[in-house]
Amino acid sequence: MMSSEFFTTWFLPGIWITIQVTVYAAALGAVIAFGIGLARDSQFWIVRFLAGVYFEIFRGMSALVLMFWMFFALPFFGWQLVPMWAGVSALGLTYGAYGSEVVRGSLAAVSQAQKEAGIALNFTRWQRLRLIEMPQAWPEMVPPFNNLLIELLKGTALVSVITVADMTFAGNLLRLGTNETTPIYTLLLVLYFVLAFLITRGMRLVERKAKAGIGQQPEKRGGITAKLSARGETLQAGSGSAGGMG
Amino acid sequence: SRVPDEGKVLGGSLLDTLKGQGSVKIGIASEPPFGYVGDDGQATGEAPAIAKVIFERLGIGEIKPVPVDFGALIPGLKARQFDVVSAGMYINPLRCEQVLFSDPDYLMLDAFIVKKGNPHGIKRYEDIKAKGLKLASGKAYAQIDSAKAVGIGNILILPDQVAGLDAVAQGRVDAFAGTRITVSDAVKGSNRAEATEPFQPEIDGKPVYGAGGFAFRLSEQNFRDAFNEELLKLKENNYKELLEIVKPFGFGMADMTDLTAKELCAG
Amino acid sequence: MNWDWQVVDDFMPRFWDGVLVTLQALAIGTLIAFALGLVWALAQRSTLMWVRWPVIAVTEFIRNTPLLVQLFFLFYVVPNFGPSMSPLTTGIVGLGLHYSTYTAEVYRAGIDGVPVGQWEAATALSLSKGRTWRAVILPQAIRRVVPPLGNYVVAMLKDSPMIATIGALDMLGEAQAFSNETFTTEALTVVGVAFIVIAYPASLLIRALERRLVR
Amino acid sequence: MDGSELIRFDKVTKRFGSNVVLDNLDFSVDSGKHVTLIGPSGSGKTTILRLLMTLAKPDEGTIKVNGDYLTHEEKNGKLVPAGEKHIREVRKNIGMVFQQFNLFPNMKVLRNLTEAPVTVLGMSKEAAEERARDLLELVGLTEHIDKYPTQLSGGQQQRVAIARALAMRPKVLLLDEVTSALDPELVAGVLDVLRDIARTTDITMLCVTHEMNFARDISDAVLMFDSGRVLESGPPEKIFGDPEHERTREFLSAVL
Amino acid sequence: MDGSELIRFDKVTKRFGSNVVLDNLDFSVDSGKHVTLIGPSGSGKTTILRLLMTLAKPDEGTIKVNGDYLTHEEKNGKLVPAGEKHIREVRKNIGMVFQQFNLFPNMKVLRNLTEAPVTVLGMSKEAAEERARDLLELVGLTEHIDKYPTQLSGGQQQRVAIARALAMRPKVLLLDEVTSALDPELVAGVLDVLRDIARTTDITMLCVTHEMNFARDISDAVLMFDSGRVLESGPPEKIFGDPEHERTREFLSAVL
Ligand SMILES: Nc1ncnc2c1ncn2[C@@H]1O[C@H](COP(=O)(O)OP(=O)(O)OP(=O)(O)O)[C@@H](O)[C@H]1O
Ligand SMILES: Nc1ncnc2c1ncn2[C@@H]1O[C@H](COP(=O)(O)OP(=O)(O)OP(=O)(O)O)[C@@H](O)[C@H]1O
Ligand SMILES: [Mg+2]
Ligand SMILES: [Mg+2]
Repeated sequence: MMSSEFFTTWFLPGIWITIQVTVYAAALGAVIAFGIGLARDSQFWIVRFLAGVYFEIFRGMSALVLMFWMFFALPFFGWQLVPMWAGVSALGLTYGAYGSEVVRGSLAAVSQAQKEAGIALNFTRWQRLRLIEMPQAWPEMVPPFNNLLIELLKGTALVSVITVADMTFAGNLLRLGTNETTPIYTLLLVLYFVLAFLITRGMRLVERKAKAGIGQQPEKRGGITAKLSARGETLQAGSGSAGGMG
Repeated sequence: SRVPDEGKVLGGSLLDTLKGQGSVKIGIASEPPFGYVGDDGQATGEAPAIAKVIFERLGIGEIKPVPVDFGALIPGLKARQFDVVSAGMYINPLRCEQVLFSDPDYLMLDAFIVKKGNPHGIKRYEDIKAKGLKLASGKAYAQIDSAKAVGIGNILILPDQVAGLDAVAQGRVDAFAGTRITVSDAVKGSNRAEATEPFQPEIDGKPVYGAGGFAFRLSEQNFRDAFNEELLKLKENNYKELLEIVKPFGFGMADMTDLTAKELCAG
Repeated sequence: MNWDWQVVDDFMPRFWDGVLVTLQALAIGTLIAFALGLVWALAQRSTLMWVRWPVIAVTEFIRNTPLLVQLFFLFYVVPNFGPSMSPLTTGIVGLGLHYSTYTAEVYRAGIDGVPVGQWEAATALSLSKGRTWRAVILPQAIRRVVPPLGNYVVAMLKDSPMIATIGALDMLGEAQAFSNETFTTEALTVVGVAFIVIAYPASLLIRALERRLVR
Repeated sequence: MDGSELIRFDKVTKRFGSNVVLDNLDFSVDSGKHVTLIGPSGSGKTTILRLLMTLAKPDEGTIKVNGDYLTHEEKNGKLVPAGEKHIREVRKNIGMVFQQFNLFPNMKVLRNLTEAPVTVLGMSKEAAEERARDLLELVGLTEHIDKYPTQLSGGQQQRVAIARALAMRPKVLLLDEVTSALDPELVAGVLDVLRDIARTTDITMLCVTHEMNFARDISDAVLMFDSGRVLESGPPEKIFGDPEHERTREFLSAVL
Repeated sequence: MDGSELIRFDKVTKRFGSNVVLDNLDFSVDSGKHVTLIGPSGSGKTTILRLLMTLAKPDEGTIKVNGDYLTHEEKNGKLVPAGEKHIREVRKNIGMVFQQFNLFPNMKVLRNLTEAPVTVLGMSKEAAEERARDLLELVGLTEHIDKYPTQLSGGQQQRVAIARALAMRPKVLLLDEVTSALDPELVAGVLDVLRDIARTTDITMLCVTHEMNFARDISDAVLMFDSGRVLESGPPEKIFGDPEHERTREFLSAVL
């Protein structure tokens, strides 16, 4: 369906770009998720307010529109982003907003009693967060983060629209060069599915470790579908606000 | 990062920079035969072929293609994602405000992709208007303006010529407008669609020339002039060298022109 | 940078065209997603293995692959062996199909949330299968599914610009075409703001709905 | 009608995994009788009712209701597992009231009572509503006819559930600890209704309860269960007054 | 050290909404004493401990611990609400053991005991671990040092929680019904540990408990609460043997 030259010059690097965009955007998203997630419960109202505004704006924003805007409109404001970074930023900013809801929700779910036990031992706010609340909230965050990560992986296909040569972009190039569409798009879909599968398996390991870290056994879930599905809380972290990602 | 400054040397020093690094990034739009990525994964097409020869002569050995959407060519150029647009982009006054054009390396007529046998007898934009047919064209194609000028509203904008071919073959639209060669290339091997005779579009009685060239940033006048000089040499001896380069892509004597960017930019 | 209101003014007629397409895609896409999702959810509970497994596999696959590529697939590949649809129709079908796999999960959770005692009571009254579903289970499941379904409508709104890539000119498509023709960017900014302006009240609405239903 | 055998368990065994819950159980209930099942927790009382209601299937043995096999059909003289249609036919003879009421929360009280008669028995809507009104009067809830279940107290809900089961005119009414989810002060009202029904109708009742006084009041026979077997059975005076087995004595002294 | 006033409540009022839980309460505890708070449910015992632990703030009045105001600071001769820093300084004197243990499930037993001494008191890790080992020996759990809390029984968890509070070397130990979440057979072990501590250390203990025998054993004084006031107080022999108030008598006869 494609020549080996095409495969090595465009398609293989495309897979690599997709992975890179996923990783970078996930890293940015994670930083934002924790930053904004914590800020939304800050003791200072102004911090809470600004974090809330960030959350509402980026949650309401279409990642594709944001990407376009960063790519085409931002330069006119005097800033220029390399396409890949425009894509990474747009994805990171958006999914970071969803992630902040996960962080906030999981932290809020840590029992009040644990927080009080921390006060009784005279920990500072920050120490309580670092030593008690975060380690206990973390295992709760992993499954919704997995869902977000898969949504993010799917979102990376959008960068092809702003000319980042990811695997979807390579697929389009091949279509235009050869008008041979069926095999390439089928392959693309399968590849994304495989990547999603790998992410889910990876996150299961993370979850198992996280649970072991607080002395819990992870519950067993069987079947390939259970491992892959965006099931359960999802999205719907915080009654589904993060669920409304897509 | 900040948008780079518009060059410190009057008329730009990009050529020297590129010579120094020995490579140039060219923006292409995945539109056969002007510029596209072939099955072998290499950039090819009329414009990249010309670029290869000219840049070689300017002392730049390597060409790095950057394929983007047609609509992203000018923004991409301005944003320095590549150094020159090498996509056979039509030279028109509106675009001349945004970029510097080389002199055109071809002059091309428009044509349509229509259903096999051209059941509606479409020859020009006016026929489509008169018969109330449905027209499609490509995103950011210059053909859209010509079509609008004769009063065709509601043009279906498709991502590219391949989508156009499908749209016509599947009866979504009656015709897809593009350049003569885009059109004839797209229908190659199709048994459901064919290309119409090329024609010269007009707006208000004045011919609209579909002449395409290379585009440079407004600040890079020196680079453009050097390029023009080499292009002119290719056109010597009745376009001998130029013809040789572009023939494999379906271009012929009829597509050669002596018009200049200056004339085309004037409108 | 220089902001030109004149450009915004020029863009407005096309903006409204785009809004119309966006809303159209959203409305019909939602209908498809809601209806098809229910079909998936019911099929996933089928006692017949050869119904259940293929449906689970297909929905998992669709949910875990990008909508964008699915749109390309529907637009460029499907016509080779199946129906060929206009860009807008393709976009609507793509959106609806993709989101139906999410709504299927929502329905599934909603149905699982109906206490098992309700099934048993229906059996004890000899209600038929169909009647049990229609009169007992689904009416109760619906309360639980409305808020998450609403969230997915907002999510779908945010994904709707993708249909521009196959030539259905929604808000973003119009803005992009306009920007390409005029070499301006105001239109993109307008559309960006429009999304927030539409999505924020929508999510407020859903949160209010959620509070009312989940009491 | 009285006197004929309405329910017969024939060598019924039921297991959950390796846990044998009913062990080769035989017993029968005659038409029109009120039978109470007592016994320690986990002895299999609920399981018997669930088998009768076809909410669970026996692993071995057969159950007959009103002369018909419940989960089996006779075809060409052979017993084969019954089809859905046959089961629904036999099941029409049986009504059940659950510990947790299980009213349909999406229907008002009236429709809870009319839904099944109309769609299952094919009664006309008017006839069904007339009967519903009668039954609501019987359970003393006429004024709540237009409310949703959640607007009623637990005791009221349970009375509606009893009326709902009766609306299907079953031959047998199964009652599984119908008062144990209720606050103490609501128990009496429900038991009164059941006493009324036991007295005024000829419906056969199979009752699991921990309310021994109630059991003594209404029962024609009491069956004492232990570990999935009938330990002993007899009229209430006998079982409560002078039980044969030490185990029964123990159990009764613990619950009375 | 004994004898000086370590805790003083001065006209402390605490309300939740319109519910006045502590009403203008005055009382003090001397250093080294073991004081038990008793009283009916809802009388405000837990609230007192929570106020001392700064988990809640008084609406009126002041609390002094070891001579310092707990939630207030003196600035230019005026009492102003205290900053976080001041509160943490005074709070160092106080340790608390909760009814629900509240061990940190993400840390093993050893780290539950060393984390606060190291990060809050700035102890070296070695010193903290050494002390942790001593304390685990005191509560008889040396062999469980490397387990997660979820791997321990409730009684073991509570003993770890006591050790954890002691690891901070507080002057006062607050104990809120530390045995009431435990299965009966685990209670004795925990009480034994507390008796040991009361006997062998000079730590001040403020204890809410329903274990009257334990209270009688270890208390220097017993405070009987009712409706947010101290009804009476005195040595255990007095309160348990010959209470002044009818209310106390009633309460004791109900719980003993
Ligand atoms: N669905 C099931 N899966 C596995 N075991 C079950 C199931 N249902 C019942 N059991 C087991 O069957 C045994 C009998 O249960 P059953 O509910 O019939 O007892 P019971 O006599 O009604 O007790 P109780 O008085 O507590 O209601 C119990 O040991 C129970 O654990
Ligand atoms: N966070 C709170 N919000 C509202 N009311 C509260 C709160 N905490 C305690 N109360 C009320 O304060 C009163 C005293 O509660 P407290 O827990 O101090 O009683 P107690 O003496 O410890 O009772 P018990 O023996 O039941 O533990 C009660 O009426 C309780 O309802
Ligand atoms: Mg039972
Ligand atoms: Mg208390």
